[in-house]
Amino acid sequence: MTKRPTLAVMKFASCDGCQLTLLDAEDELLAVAEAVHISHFAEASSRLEPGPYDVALVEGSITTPEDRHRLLKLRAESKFLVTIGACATAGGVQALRNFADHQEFMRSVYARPDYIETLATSTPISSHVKVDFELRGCPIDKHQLLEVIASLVAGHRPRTSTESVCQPCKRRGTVCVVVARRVPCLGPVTQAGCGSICPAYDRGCYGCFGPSHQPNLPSMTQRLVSNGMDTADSALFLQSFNTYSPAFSHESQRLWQIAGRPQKLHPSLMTVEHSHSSQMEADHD
Amino acid sequence: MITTQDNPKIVANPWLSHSVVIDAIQQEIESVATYQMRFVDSHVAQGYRFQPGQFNMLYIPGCGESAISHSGPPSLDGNKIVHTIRFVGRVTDAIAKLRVGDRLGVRGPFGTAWPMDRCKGRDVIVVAGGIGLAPLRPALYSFMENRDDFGRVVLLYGSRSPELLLYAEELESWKERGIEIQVTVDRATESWQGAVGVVPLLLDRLAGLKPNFTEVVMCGPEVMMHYSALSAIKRNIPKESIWLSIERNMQCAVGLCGHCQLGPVFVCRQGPVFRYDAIENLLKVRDF
Amino acid sequence: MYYLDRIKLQEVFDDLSSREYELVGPRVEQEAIVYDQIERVEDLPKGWTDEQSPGQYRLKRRDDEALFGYVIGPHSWKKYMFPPLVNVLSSRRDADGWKMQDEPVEPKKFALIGARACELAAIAVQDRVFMSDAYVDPIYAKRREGLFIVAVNCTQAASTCFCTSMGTGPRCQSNFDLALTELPNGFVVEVGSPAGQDIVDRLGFRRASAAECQSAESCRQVAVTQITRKVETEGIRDKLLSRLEHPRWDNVAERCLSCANCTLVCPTCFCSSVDDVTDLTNDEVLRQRRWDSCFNFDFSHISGGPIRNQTRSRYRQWLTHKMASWIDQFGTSGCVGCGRCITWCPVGIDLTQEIAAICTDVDES
Amino acid sequence: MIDSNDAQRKIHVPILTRVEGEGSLLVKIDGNVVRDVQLAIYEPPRLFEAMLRGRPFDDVADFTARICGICPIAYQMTAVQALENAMGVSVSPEIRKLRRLMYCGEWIESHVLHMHLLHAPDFFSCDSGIELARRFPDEVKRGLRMKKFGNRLLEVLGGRAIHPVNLAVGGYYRLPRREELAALIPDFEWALQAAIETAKWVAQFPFPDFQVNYDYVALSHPDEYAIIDGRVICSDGMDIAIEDYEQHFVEEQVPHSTALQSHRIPGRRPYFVGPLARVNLSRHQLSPSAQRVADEIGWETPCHNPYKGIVARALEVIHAFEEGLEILRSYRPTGEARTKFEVCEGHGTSVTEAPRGLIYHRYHTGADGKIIFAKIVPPTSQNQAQIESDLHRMLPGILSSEDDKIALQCERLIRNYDPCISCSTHFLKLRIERS
Ligand SMILES: Cc1cc2nc3c(=O)[nH]c(=O)nc-3n(C[C@H](O)[C@H](O)[C@H](O)COP(=O)(O)OP(=O)(O)OC[C@H]3O[C@@H](n4cnc5c(N)ncnc54)[C@H](O)[C@@H]3O)c2cc1C
Ligand code: SF4
Ligand code: SF4
Ligand code: SF4
Repeated sequence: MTKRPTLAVMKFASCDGCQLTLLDAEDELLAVAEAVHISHFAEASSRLEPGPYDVALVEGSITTPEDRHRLLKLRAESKFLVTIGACATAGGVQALRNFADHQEFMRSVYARPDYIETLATSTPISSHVKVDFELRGCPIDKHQLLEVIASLVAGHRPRTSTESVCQPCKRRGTVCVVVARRVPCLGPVTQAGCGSICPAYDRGCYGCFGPSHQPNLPSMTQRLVSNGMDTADSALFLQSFNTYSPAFSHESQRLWQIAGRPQKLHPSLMTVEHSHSSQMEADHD
Repeated sequence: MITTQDNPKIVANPWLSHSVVIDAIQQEIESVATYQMRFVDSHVAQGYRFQPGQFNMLYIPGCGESAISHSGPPSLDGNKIVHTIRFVGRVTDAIAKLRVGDRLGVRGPFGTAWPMDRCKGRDVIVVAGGIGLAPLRPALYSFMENRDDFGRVVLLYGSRSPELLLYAEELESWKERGIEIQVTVDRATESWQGAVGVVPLLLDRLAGLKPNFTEVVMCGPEVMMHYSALSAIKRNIPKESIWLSIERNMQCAVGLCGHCQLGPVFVCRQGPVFRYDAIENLLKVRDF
Repeated sequence: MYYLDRIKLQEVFDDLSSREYELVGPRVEQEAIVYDQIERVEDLPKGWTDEQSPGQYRLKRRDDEALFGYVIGPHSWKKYMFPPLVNVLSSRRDADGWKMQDEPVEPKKFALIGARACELAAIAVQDRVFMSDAYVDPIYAKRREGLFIVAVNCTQAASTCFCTSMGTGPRCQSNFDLALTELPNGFVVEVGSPAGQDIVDRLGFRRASAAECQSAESCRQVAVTQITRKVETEGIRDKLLSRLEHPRWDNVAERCLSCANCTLVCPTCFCSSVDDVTDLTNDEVLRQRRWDSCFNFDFSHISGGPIRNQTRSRYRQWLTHKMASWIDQFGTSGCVGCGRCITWCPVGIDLTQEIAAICTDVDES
Repeated sequence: MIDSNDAQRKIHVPILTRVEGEGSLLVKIDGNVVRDVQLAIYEPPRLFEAMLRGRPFDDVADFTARICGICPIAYQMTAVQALENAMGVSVSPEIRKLRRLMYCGEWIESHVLHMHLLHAPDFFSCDSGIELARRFPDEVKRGLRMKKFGNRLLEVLGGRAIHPVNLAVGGYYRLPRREELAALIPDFEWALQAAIETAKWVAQFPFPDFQVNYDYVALSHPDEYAIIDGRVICSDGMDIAIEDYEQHFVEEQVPHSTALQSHRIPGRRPYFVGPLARVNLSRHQLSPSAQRVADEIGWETPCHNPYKGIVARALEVIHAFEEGLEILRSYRPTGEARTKFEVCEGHGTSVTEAPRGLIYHRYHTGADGKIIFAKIVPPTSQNQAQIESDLHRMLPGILSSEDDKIALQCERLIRNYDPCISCSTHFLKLRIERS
């Protein structure tokens, strides 16, 4: 076998749950430590080695100028960068601020918001640097994480399914909660990966793996509404852990418009495409 | 034409792959290489036969399978399996990392073959685009090995640019063995002396064509095949004499998984080689 | 025709269990009637029925104690012969390289309790798909071989049923060992195979009286009269295949979520994919087959991207396959009229309406 | 990273490791005097309280779980209970039992993780649990296995171990089936013995001599080892109802940190929450095996050595497996998974014992069931002031050491508290400035 790849686990704004997923792989953890060289994983080890890294697993979203700089450095040091989880992939639940009055948000939590340097937005890693692979989920799924690690160890390009949550739901024999009980469920427009847990626990999927490929959100939300949810609540339903994913963000804004309470996206994000692409170019020089 | 449908029932695990070992690797052009492999189990090797146009499923455990056509002489058994592979994604990139002596899995052969019997005694126009020359090479070898059984054999071959011409050195020797060859490229380089333009143009201009004594066999991008078929028809070649090999997603290769459907046909079983009139209408439907 | 007293149904169950059949049948779970392991008559959905319409299913109480007084639910029997997830190959790497090994196909003997006419037809369709061409799916074949089928004739129908259009029901015609028609205190039993006859003889069923046969017939007739949904099957193949650019495909694509529920609940859909599951060092690999669906974006993927890159083309693939190209491929329709895809579509798309809209003559070809 | 020159010595520990979340520590030393100790939590603020306003009440458990991936149950449980209090919902005794069981799962998962992978390495100068596993393979593997069973319990009860999905206001979305829980019994039987062995193992660790008479604060319940309800008590005699929490504790913002710090009022006194506080206050209510092992290892009560928090954790792990086992054995699904209730306007609070200590939530719901106001006080913000005070106490004694040794000592001390920094809705780096 060739040299073990070096692995770094890095964190930005997040709850630590996605990196914990690695520590929660109790049966595989010691094997992972054999298969890869863990060179930076602050949550698990005091030995923090500098880059370059073969693989960086990145958790969390970018919410402070300092984090943005840390990320740029990490990208420069990493060959293959994988975002793990909804925060890194879509901005996380904290991206709700992108649609709100940030100053007011800060004031409601901190008496002296001026002590804290923070961006008014929470943006995914891909808004700042090139991302090589995304692992969805809030939190990510252990099996998917191990699959990605195994693929990278073997030198294969990782791959995860893009099917909808409904498919594992049906394969595990769960009775559809929408059809049998009129429970609101985002399964049909959400990417699979979690194992379709929620419907198996008698509740609707809340979309923590983010939008599926080509989701038909207008049809989905029309169904939510015809099944009794009001338009504003349907918008809120899409605005959780992947609120800033393009598909959910776009549809929730449309719904707020209909509900007569249009939300304002933070001005800096209006041009995000711009800064995004120029950023990627900068990184590739 | 042989289809697996004509065979007696096979109640064996269709997924069972056999170990092969790589004996030689020849880098052809950028991102394309030819592999020569042999079944590790000598019984399997001796019992293995294929027809030009048929394909194997190559398997890298832990990564996946890819459908790859035979590109070697059809006289060979399972001690010398030849595949020319373009590296385009997960599985083929993993194949690219293999070295002589490494092992992988192979199951096959699957699918229909080029109409070699029908070609006997007739002229044959071989139309190839890019990597599409690989699946046609076994047929070309057959023509050369049994040169007297066939009439005029013309190869019309196009690629995007001169560096991307597959089997460039071999082409010269084929000429010596009685194959007329015309080559065209989409984009010429300074040193390029040959034709520039798309393959169908070569067919439009081909001299001495005897429409009723000709079979056309083609493989390449679907658009290229579409226009080449139109050119052939314009030149009065009957649809029943036009053959093409097409690509679809394949998982099982034996008609059980559903992936390769093109309307009513299973490409793995009734194809990949089809007579043009059998799928003409299907290919015209966008996204079908 | 024989007659089986309701209290003696358990004897049939016990007899089958004693001959190593795993009994699977209807039971109430997750607010629906699903198919799962059963042991006793008490496990059956006594006194329950279902009410179905596009995108909606409700479990309801009956005013009697019927055991089979429901129509069909979200599950289909295909999960037993064509498991949702199954290992097909294992590979192991040693110093020499890879060794691939067959995954042993476990022989399974299932007794299906309560299969309906449309479901028997669906099993026949899958028999054709999996066992009648050059390559036979060994997993399906092994599990199919071991089946014992206790069918039940429908005595009511759901609003979503259209078996009469598809010529598959509601009366069970063949493909069963025993077929029951439920009466208030027992069942009129029809024998469909030597194995069925054997059990009748062994347990000493008595002959059914003419009156019993008569009331069974009138119960079955109720189902026939309740079926209102229709598909015009005359010429359907040509009609659909000549309307591949019909505007209705765009219209349905606006509603369809491409979620694949319809294909997974369908008792005849057979598409699958295989994937590898590995250990971390990639030395032990299991190849697994899972139910897949033509509604998946990746389903038709080739290196240049998916062939069917839009919901419009995926829905079209599904419907034309079911109703048209299936006929070319297997000599039968791929639809048996069970209506599951109508009920279990989260947005209530009804294929009978789509067919009607597409096949009524706006001939654009 | 160490920069020293004669005039001024600065020590940074840019990232405090083996804690969940990220933070840093700045120590300013003037000659031989410790001028300032600042535990800076620079976990980027995620503003949960603000995000919750205007959301349907059912979102709260799902959202607050995302504050911390290590102890999501603590957040979820406190949230649903506070909301139940706000809307006047009571849950059945069966549900309450299941909730204690679920919390046991989180204690196990979190404690065992901290003990084996984060804390124990300190006692053997290892960098990580993985390195420790080379030295103590059997012990670490045993720990991982116990942790797995804690997680498995969470998976059964919650669908997954991190951000589980099953807890609801009024109970659960779905009750587990009896077989699902019963299947865990053999594993828990093994784990109870394993936990006992583990406690005996950690009890022999080389503990530094460091004694502080803290104000221990924890929940207390008349009939059981308090986890999800009871009264808030302190070793100094304070005994208050949960509703009165905010009258006795105040959260303050400090310039150097994004986490708020809690103090007791009056007097701005720091206080100590977590396993050590709980065991000190309620040892007599630990499960029989936990009490027996405490006796066997000669555990003194109260114990004033924060380094021995790892032993308190070990005792609680025994308790959690033992109580868990009892519930697993007796469980029969009965009644509704979720009590029916009317959504209404109301104010409600709840306190529970997160693995690392007291956690407090307060909500105001509107008549439409939307959240009008939310307040969350996580354990780490409560211990933060105490940690700073400990450092003040420890530093003068070790000032003569090399800076990197000091840094190491400080980090060790902080790790005693198992600070979960992401949950201070909030990151640690150590910097020592000498002038
Ligand atoms: C009958 C047949 C013969 C072929 N012969 C050759 C050949 O001789 N030489 C050659 O280089 N290529 C050939 N191909 C194409 C080759 O199969 C694909 O390029 C290859 O499967 C791509 O797989 P990948 O994992 O590297 O790419 P990815 O894009 O990563 O593919 C992902 C998955 O999609 C599927 N897939 C992708 N592309 C195709 C495709 N074109 N056909 C079927 N499934 C696909 C596979 O399941 C693959 O595992 C042939 C295809 C067919 C159908
Ligand atoms: S419950 Fe949700 S995820 Fe499952 S099939 Fe229904 S809509 Fe899809
Ligand atoms: S297509 Fe629909 S109605 Fe027809 S068999 Fe399938 S699920 Fe039943
Ligand atoms: S027809 Fe209905 S069930 Fe089928 S993919 Fe479309 S939305 Fe899903």
